Amino acid sequence: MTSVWRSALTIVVFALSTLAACERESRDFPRPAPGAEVGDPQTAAAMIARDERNAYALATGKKLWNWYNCNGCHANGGGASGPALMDDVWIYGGDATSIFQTISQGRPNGMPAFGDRIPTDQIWALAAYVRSMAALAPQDAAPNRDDAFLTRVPESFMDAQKPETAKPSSGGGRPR
Amino acid sequence: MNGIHDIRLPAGPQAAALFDLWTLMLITCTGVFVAIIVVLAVAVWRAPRATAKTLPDADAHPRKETMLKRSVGFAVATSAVLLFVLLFASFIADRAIATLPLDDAVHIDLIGHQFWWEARYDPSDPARSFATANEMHVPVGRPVLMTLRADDVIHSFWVPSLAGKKDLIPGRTSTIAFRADRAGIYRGQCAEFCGYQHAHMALIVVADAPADYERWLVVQRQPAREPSTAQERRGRDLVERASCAMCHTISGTAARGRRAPDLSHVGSRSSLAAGTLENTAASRAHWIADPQSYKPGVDMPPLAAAPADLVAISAYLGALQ
Amino acid sequence: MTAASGAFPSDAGSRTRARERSQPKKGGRQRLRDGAGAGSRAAAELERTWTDKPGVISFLSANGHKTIGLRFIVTALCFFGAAGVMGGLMRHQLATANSHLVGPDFYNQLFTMHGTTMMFLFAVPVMQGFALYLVPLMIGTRNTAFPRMTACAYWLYVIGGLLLFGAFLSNTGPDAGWFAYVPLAGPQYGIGKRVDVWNMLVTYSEATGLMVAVDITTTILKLRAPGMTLRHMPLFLWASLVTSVMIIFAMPMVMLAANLVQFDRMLGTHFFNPAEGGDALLWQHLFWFFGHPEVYFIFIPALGFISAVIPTFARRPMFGHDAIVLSLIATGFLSFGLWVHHMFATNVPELGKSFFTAMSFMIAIPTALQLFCWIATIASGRLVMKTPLLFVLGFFFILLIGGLTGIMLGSVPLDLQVHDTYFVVAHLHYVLIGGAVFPLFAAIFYWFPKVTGRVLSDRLGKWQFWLFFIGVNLTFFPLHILGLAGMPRRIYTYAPETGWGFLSFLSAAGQVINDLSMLLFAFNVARSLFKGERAPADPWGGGTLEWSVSSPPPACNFFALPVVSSREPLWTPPGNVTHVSGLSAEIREGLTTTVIDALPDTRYAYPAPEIWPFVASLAVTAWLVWSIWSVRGFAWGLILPAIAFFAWYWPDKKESIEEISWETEP
Amino acid sequence: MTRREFIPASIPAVRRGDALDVAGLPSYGFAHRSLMWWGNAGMMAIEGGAFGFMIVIYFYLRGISNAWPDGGRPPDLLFGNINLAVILVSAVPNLFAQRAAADRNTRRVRHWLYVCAAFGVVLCAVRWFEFTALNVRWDDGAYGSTVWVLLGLHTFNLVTDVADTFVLTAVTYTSPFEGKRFVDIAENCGYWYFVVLTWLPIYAVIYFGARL
Repeated sequence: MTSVWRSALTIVVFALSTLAACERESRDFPRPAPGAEVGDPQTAAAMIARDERNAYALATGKKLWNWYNCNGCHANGGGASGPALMDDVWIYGGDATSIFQTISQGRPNGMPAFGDRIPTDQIWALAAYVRSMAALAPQDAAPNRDDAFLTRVPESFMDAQKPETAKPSSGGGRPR
Repeated sequence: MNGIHDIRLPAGPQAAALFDLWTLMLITCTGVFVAIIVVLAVAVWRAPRATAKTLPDADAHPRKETMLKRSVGFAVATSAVLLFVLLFASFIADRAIATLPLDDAVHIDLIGHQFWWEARYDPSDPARSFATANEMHVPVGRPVLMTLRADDVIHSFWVPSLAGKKDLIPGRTSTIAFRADRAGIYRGQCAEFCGYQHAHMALIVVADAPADYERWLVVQRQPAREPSTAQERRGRDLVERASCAMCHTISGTAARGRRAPDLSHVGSRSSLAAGTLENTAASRAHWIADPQSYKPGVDMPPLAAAPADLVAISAYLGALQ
Repeated sequence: MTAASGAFPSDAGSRTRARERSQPKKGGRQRLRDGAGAGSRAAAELERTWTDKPGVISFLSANGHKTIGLRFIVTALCFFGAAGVMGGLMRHQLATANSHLVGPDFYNQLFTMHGTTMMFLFAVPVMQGFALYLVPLMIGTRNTAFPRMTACAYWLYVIGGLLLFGAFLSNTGPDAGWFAYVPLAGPQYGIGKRVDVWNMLVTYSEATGLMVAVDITTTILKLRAPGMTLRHMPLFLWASLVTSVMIIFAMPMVMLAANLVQFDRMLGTHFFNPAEGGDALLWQHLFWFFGHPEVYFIFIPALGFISAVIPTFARRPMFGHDAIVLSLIATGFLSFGLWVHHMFATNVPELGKSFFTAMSFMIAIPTALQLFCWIATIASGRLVMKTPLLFVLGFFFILLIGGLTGIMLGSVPLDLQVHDTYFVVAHLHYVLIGGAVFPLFAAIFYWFPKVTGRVLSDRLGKWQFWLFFIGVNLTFFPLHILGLAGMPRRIYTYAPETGWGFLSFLSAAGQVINDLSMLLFAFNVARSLFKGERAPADPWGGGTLEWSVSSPPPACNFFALPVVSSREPLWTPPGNVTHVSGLSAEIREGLTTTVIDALPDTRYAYPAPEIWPFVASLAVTAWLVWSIWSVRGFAWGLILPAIAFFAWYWPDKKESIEEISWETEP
Repeated sequence: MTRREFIPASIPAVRRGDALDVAGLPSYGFAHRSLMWWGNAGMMAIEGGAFGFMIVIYFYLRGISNAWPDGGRPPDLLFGNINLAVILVSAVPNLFAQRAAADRNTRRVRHWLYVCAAFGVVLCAVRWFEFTALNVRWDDGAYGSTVWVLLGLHTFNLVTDVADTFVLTAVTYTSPFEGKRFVDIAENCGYWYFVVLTWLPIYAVIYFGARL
């Protein structure tokens, strides 16, 4: 009968997770709002809560990542002229607020400031997606592979990165 | 944004052939339907009534049975013949559609996006090639040969008054040819479910007299018109600086995004957002300020800008004839 | 007629042989065997043997075909109600232009859930439920061949349905359409877990369908009463048989296909990814190769209902019985050659398209043949104008319209215009409501007395019929015209300039009338269950075996298995052998017969009720749910079902001892 | 298949007045006389259907792609051939096990089931190496996905039948042992033929579909 208890448990877990799913599955389409105070901790917390656990926001972030040609420098997070983002090394911090600031205000040695070019909502989505590239966002919300030539391990089954652990990882799959 | 959009109002040879086929089918099928229902009604009306207690006649009257056999056989034979006739008619219509003469056809690449149409004219010749969105002009009397591709998911090209459907499938290229024989505005709409805004993905096809068409071509091939007033100039600067330029192209300006409709001549179009809004100064401003309230799920983000700026942008875009 | 008497020699030799064989092996006590009619001691013992004990565990363990069949029917009708509510919501969203009742996100979930529920959770299960309930009664046996597997199938079906609705209520309802076209349902555009839930539901409901299909096929082929040769099989059984065999050949396809999509989403495979050598069109081929026969899984059993109701209410055997059997089989075959007519707008080769046009026209002929045979039967019969017959007449009217528009859709060029417009919506609702729901109500009114022992009110039934008939036509006929006016399917709103408002509003009004008639039906059922008039064994004067037992039937169905010598055993004088004797009354025993001419072959000990089918369904659930959330779960989760199924198979000592004492070696 | 299973259904049922006494009928029968055989046949139809569809998919994708296998090398033949040889030989002990079951000889049944189980274990091990010798990952492209799923489907059948064999072997040690369990054993052997036969086309497709 062990299997009974295990299955019952799994069903309960599923029930709970589907309730949690409300925030993973919700599609909140951005409406006009006063631009978020960058770095303001409340905003950061709110945005992370909204985007990192939200599949639609992460997918949007991934789409924008391609549209705005982040690959140009950060080739699929693998790194080229810009640093790699799939590994666990974060020069300017791997938390959402730091990433937000990196994108909006730019960083020395090449990272341009996109603050007045990209709306705040989209920057938060991008930040959330960048975190999901390193499996710092919840896996069940992270995007699956693209309908394109597969160039990297899908975010949804990347091995989780521990920002503190120092050794760079291949990302759990074969880099192409 | 309003155009003829009806299978029963054909404006081209193919739509006409299809409408004839439809009429034939309708008449035949109605006839069959009426005949069968009448027979059934008479049968029910003439048959004697009984109750559950009535003894069933286990083996019915032999003469009656042979009569029934004959009539059923006759009915089946008749329906088989009718089906064959319809099948034949269907094949004829098929040929009529397939054999559209294609000499000096207008070549257009149509690319389906979530949730808008991108049309590239003269794709083979970069010098004369240009792009427009959600509104195509075609010359009356000349065949149009369209190459269909999809950028993201499956869409379907369908202008009922001109021709049947053709799907735009990612990874595949298909073609469809049609001809408009009467000048007019024909509305089409995406016919394959493609996501949140499948409902707001209209395509306006304007059939011009050849002369008007040529005039339109000339205008479209030119780069975007320079702003004339101060307000328009302000609008252009805003467009170039703000997020618009990340996705939209306005030829001859710093806006070179490739992900959204080409706005070089947006002022000349009758509608915004794939037939969602009429193209007026006010609706442009509203759309830019809050697109998600008109098309929830569209990729266009709201532009956080002061009303005056919105008006300026709207004025500039309106001037892009 | 004399097939029975001819088949069973009565020579002394075999009698003595039989007697010494029938001696019990262990402990000399004389065994209690059936054969004596109702009221005897054996009959009482049989009832005891076949009645399930009270209590939760035995509720979860029940495997009697009447229990499971009824559970299937009731559950499916509940899903029917839920899906109907969703349909109503959609019609009211579309009743006015630019309506804001629901947004696009929720609307997409709505129509996906409506289609998925109607096809996977209502139509097929309800038909299989009727088959499970009726087949053993019609072939004269006491249970289906694999009752535990069927019980397991039921639990899978319920759990799958509940998971789907749980997901829907927590905003994880699938939103890519019941056809789940890739790439919209693929890994990139099918965002979140919504499509995963859909894939899981498909796996569930197809597994259910397949298990039940295997059960019904075996039951019909091997458990028919002695003398019920293939020629003596009632049409309903033929319909069930054809459907089950079709299911066995079509459903593996969609199960496989849904899993391939799941692999694409979960493991990063590339079946449908053009950039890596896959193909988006492949999915459409796979889905419609199943999806078109699916319509016939729903339609053919309904034809079975019609062919069961008409003879009873026309007081004569069905005219052209053999022709109908042949056309059922022909329909079954042809339905596998139609799938591309759902894909005419894609760029599949033109020649192929014409072939599929021809096939689509051809399948109309067997259906027409049946139609004419039914009309002939009615014309040459004496009619009992009760509600079931009324629903059958409504079926003729509505299905005919659906069938004729179907012919239009089968033609490539015309389909290019009306494909994916509301014309198709109208067509498919005329076919499925006319072809399945009207016969379903005919069947419910016809067999309700047999199942519950009470007759549904005929007056309320006629009211319900007329409301439903008017409502359906008012709801769905305008959609034809909307399609011609260019209204595409699956749009959540439209602009007033399109001029689609008025007809959409009519349609919404018709929907309200449908709701009324459904409420009336619910009231009728509730009322009749308590104060409906008591039903005798054969309230309609039907001719098939299920009417030979009391209403509701005893737990063992037949105190003595019948021996039949004709197609309507209750309408023809019995042969010189009327029933079977010598089966155990102490364990659940039945009789297997030969496939073609139904000669007695072996005695067969039905499995006793067990909790394991239920446990196994839980284990499978654990596996599938786990596999949605992690790749590892997909591999390791398999251990749970394995454990459950082996525990299920492991012999139970007490049961074995009992059965061995009844054993006779071949 | 044994002679015994082909004995036509003799009818020891006799008339007693208007009743048909079936008390003398056997309580189980082999081959198509047993319901288990029909259920098994149904399952084989379902799985055979799935295999067939998968092979169709393989050639459909092969037909539309311009490189097959795309980029990589075709799978190495060694383990595939070993598997083919072993699985064909395994049909022999399987046949004896089935005979023994039909003769209801528990000792011989056990003995041959052990041999079958051994073969099964060997085959599973070889199958593991086959996956490593495919020279492609399931997410390398449509080709990789197809061969992995094709091989995976057959592996699923292989593993389940081997597991069944173990369980049945264990069941032969339980007592009392009903005669109908012999039918289950015979049917399990029948299913093994299905595993063997389906391997032939799948082997051909996986190993030579990428070479032709």
